[in-house]
Amino acid sequence: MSVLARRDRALTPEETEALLRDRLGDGIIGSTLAHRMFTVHVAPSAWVDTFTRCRDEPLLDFDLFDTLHGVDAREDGFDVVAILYSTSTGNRLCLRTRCEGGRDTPVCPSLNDVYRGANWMERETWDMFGIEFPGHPALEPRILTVENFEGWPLRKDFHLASRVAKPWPGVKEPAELDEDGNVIERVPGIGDAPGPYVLDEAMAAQAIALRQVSAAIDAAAGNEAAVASAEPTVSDATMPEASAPASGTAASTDPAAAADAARTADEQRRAQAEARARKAAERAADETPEEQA
Amino acid sequence: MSDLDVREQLLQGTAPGEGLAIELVGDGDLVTADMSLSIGPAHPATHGVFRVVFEMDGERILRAKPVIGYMHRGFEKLAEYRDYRQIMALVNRHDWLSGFSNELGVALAVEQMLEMEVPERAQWIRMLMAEWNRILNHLMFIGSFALELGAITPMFYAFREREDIQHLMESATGGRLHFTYNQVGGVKIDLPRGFLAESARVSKLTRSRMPDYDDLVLGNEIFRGRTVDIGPLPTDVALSLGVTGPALHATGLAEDSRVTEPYLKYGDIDVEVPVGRNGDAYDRFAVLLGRIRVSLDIIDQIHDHMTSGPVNQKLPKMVKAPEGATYVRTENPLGQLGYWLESDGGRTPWRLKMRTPSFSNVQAIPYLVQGQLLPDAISILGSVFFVVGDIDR
Amino acid sequence: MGLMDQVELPKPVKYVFNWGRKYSLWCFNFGLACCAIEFIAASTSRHDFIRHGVIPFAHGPRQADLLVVSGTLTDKMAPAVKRLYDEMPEPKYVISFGSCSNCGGPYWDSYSVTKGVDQIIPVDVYVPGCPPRPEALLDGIMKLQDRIQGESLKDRIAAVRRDPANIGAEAGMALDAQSLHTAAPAELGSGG
Amino acid sequence: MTTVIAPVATLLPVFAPAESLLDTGGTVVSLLLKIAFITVMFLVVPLVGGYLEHKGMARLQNRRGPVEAGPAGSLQLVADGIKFIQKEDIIPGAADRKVFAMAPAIGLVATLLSFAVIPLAPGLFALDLELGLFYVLAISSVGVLGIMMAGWASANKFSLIGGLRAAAQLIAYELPLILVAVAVALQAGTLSLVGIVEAQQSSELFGTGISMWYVFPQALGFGIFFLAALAELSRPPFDMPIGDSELVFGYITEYSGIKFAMFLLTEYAGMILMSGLTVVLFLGGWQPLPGLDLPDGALGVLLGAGVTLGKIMLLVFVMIWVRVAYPRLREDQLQRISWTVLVPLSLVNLAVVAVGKVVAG
Amino acid sequence: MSRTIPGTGLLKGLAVTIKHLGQRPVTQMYPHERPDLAPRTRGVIALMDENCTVCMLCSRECPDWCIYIDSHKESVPSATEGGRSRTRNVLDRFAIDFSLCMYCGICVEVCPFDALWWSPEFEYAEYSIDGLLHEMGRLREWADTVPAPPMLDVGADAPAEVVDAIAKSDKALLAASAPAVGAGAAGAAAGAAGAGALGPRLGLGPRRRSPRSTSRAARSTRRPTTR
Repeated sequence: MSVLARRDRALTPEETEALLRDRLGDGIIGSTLAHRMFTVHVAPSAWVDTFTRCRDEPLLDFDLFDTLHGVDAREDGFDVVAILYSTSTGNRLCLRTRCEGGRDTPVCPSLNDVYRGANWMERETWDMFGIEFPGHPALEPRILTVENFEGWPLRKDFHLASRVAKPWPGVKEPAELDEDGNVIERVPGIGDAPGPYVLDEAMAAQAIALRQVSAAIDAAAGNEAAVASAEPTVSDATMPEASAPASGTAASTDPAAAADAARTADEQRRAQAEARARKAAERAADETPEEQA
Repeated sequence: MSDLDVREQLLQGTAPGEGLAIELVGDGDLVTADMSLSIGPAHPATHGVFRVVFEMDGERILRAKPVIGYMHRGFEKLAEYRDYRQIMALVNRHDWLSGFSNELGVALAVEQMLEMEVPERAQWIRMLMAEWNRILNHLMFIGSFALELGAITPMFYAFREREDIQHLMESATGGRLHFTYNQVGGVKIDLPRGFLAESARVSKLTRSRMPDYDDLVLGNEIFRGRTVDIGPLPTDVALSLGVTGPALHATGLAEDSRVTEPYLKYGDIDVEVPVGRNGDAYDRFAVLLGRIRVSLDIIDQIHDHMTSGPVNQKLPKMVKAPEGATYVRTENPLGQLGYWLESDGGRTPWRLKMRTPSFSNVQAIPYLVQGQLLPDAISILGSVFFVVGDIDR
Repeated sequence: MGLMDQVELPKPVKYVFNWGRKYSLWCFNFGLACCAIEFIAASTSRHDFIRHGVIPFAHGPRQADLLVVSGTLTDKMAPAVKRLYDEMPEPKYVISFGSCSNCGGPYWDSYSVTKGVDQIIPVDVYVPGCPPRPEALLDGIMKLQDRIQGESLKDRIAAVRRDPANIGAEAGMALDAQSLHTAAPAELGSGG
Repeated sequence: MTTVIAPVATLLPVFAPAESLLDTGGTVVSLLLKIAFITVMFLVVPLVGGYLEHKGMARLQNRRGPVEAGPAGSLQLVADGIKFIQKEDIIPGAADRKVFAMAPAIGLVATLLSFAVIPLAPGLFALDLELGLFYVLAISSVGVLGIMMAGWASANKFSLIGGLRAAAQLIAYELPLILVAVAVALQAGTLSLVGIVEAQQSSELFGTGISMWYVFPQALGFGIFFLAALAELSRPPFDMPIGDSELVFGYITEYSGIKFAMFLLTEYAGMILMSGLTVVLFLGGWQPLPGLDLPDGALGVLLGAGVTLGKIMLLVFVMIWVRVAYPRLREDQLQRISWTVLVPLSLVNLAVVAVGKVVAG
Repeated sequence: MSRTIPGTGLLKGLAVTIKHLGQRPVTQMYPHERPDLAPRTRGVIALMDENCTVCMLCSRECPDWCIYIDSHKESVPSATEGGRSRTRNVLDRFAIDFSLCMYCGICVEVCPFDALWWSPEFEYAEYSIDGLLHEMGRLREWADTVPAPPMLDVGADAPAEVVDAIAKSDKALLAASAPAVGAGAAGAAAGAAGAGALGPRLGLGPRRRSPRSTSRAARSTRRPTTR
């Protein structure tokens, strides 16, 4: 079969949606055509036979299975997006469905026996989002992350530990000099929220959770005073090395150095986390463009 | 043969270089022993950290189970913490043999969402750099596929060509492997003086050295013996797996998004797609060599079409993609690279999915390796061109 | 190997032994990511680090004494690196090639990347760059060769016996002091 | 019964071993001289061969090869040797200790002993055995044992496969090697290597007075012998046992330090041995050119040695050239070439030589 | 097995390799022969600390968070007496952690005062990782090795400053040469015409570039200021 053989008889997006709607009835919820991409929203119940229909209909003939991936849809759970392409008609169709089971047990039927390519894609979506695919032969073991990795990385409530542990170098405001020229030690103020990006309250929650961990380490490691210099200068170069291990990853730094780093990073973390939450709210309020000299 | 799932747990526990995991099976009179051999994760045959566990009967392979994820760096999560300029710097590190083409995809996706019109000269420069990048990628795979089969020299000749091209691209972009030369509105800075003349010279030099590879590798009887009819891939299986690029062209289907969905200025020049017959290792290699010649022809056409004018669009202080989602597909050297970008209007993307060609191409390996001999399996592994960073992202 | 770490070799013998180790670095290319391409470029015709005695044919860790870690080290790959490092016979050296293996580089905040290979194995020379040029690797190798020339095998192996984890750092301190004042005598007819 | 044999015995010329220069002086002195000769042939010449391999492969690949170690990189292999002495000697836990330790020695000793009969110049050889050729082929086939022992003892899957492959390959290529050697012995009429070289010198080409090297009448035999020699040494394109891209390093995967150096030395010395054998059997040994004879006396011996070593280095270069240019043959192709191509061809070659011998005799 | 005579493929392979025996090796003898590096090569980042006004943009934009800047405020007495004294940021510490840096060039690009430059130097491998944290002094040393940026390609667009400077000078020229003509409208028309007339010579379309945005190309043609 040569490429684009039936380009002239390719269906327009409206015709495709009409064809699918009459084949699947209420399985098709709706469709959007934006940014040169035609998306059809499918009910999870009709997910599998939509794909069988797309593959087998002579008019549609979507034979190339492009991709399948998950998207975090904030409170109402997760979406699964798949993209098909037809080598004969040159059409591309994006199918999107909302997984049942909300945020804690998202479930989406598996396409493994419709397209061979879906096998690994679904394993990766499970590895990244924790979306179950009943009917998939072998979701275990995790395809990309370490076998014993806890947490689903691409969920929005999974936060990157290094960004929490390391204070952001960009936050250092110029220090004032008193009259005889030595630097006034500046108490870290509200504005020291690290990161130009809006990190939400969940970040603060995770910081508090981490604090329980470091408190436990504190108790275990005896009571020498935590040398928390207000302005960590040289140490932050080595800080990333001893960054607090992300939830559960087996970054095999020796425990003593990790505990120590966790304790010295403890004060900044607590200050930053609360500051961040307030700063986020404040910034969202006035949305003034942050001008710089 | 007795049931296979008994052997399933056999495959679980094998770490590289473990002792013999022999389990006596077989119902007939001759009691045979199946051995599971783990190739990788740090094995000279695989380019980088890609592990395959073969379940073998003698030297014949019954089943293969690729184990990936050794190079998973979590790009999609990092992309959600970076603005588009910083993503441009990080995205070329995934398929490290086609750095420029990776950046190009992200730039096109954001420009498509912003409906931003890129100056014509920038489009021609982008095409020129993408084609040079394709030649760099293919030269590397000529060397490494020949190395898989035991021929050392093609790698040395291929890298001699690569050094000339890398020097050329470094004079314009500043980098040898990761160029960071793309920008949302075009390219960062214009070409240095004398670049086009140097590009023509290097193109002529590379074209004059291509016959070396035909004589040294393609025509060699031992190479033919090792690759003809090894691991044939039918077209429908390839499409269902999502295999694209040289592996798909070798099966006989000329699906190349520079031809079917021309982006940039590929519509104005003619792009020929070399095609194989039965998709075996030999055809994949022949298609690779053919694609280098096609890219050289395209580069010569670009030299004639190059126009003058600005090379980038004036950008606002902070590039923000509007609400909504888009999908852009470009023809990467290894296959078709798709970017699914969903943005919530902020400065960082809400979700950036990278549909990489190697991830789908590698899914074809268990199908191809079934029932082959071990040396053939290594030859197939070498002939399905993949980059591990592209698989694991 | 038996007596190597008890007796201090006489000066000329030590010089010849160091010279031998310096110009015969069988290199195991632990190519992980993009830096591996620059490492291969350093071993091919244009830069050809065989000129300095670094032979890239060591296919297994057993035959190698220089491990060049080039590329991103992920947590899933870390045990394999540790195992390969332990498999290498003793007078072994490690070059950390590129920002990813120095301390995580562009993936400093990733959840699956080990921040620097020196968390797992002792590193002798850090080559900066992302990816560093092949000439930077040659520069790193020459710096390593200067250190080997001025090194005492006894201290190195004794240090390994004491604490296998950080031989690089400790030996490093001991060496800088030593290699400073014993200026390396002219090599045996270098160049050619 | 014995009467039948007797006439045959009288037909054979009484074998008088040529006396070697090294036999001068008492038995102890000549013994030391012979040992020195073999040690030089076994240690120094392979190092020159190894250096030629480094530099030759480099030049063929458009690069420069070792430069820093010693003048023009000549001491590279010496540096390797010094380093291998200092390496830690690791024996894997699961390995079969004694067999693991003995394996490299067997290959080494087999090659070492074979150098006893290789003549470099008219008087310059350690021993002139009547069954020289038979002795060399018998001893060099012992090397297979060493490889199989290494493959088994390392308790590593890759080594096991490498060892099995080596066994199959070496046995398969032993046969054509021997058949072609027999054809040469047939034409020369003697099994002594010195005798073969002299036979090549004395035989002339259809009465034109130019001595006929056996490479001309037995060109087919020469080709087969060279290919079989490559396979014996597991050199590319027959290097399946050390197939590095599949089996990491084949049967040598677990070896390190001095044991690995012994395997390396065995390979280089084997290259010199097989090239030397080819030179003696086909390329007229120490004779500079087919018609030209060596001046006698000390100068002749020196020139003869130089010519033989030159021819050996030429053949080593061809081995390197083949290694650079070709990919690796697959296991079954390897076996098919030996059993279905080389063995029949060597039989044909033997028949042709036999007929030639009778016709010309 | 192939259309041609079986042996020729093997012989051609030998011919190709032996051909290279005659050619000169392409090896670059690194320690003795220095590589010829292109001016834009990203080797190391150099700092001209006179230009730095501690705007912290580079440290904020760096994706790897590897630029550490300390500074303090100083009040500067005003030049004219009686004028208001202004406070100025003085740079105390500017360190780049090259073991973390990914050499992406965002800091060099984003710096509005051209304090950061690329230098193609690459020989700074270290025995310990702390050596890779280059302080201000070390970065200042690199500044001496910064090459002049290359001339742009012929077809390239002229940098914005050059365009504005020429436009301004033409306007002044026109104003001087034809003062009698009606000031307002003509001046504007002349200015537009001037710019228009000017355009094709410089390959510049009628578009007007806002002078404030110093495009990357312009800045790269300005050599680093005082040594």
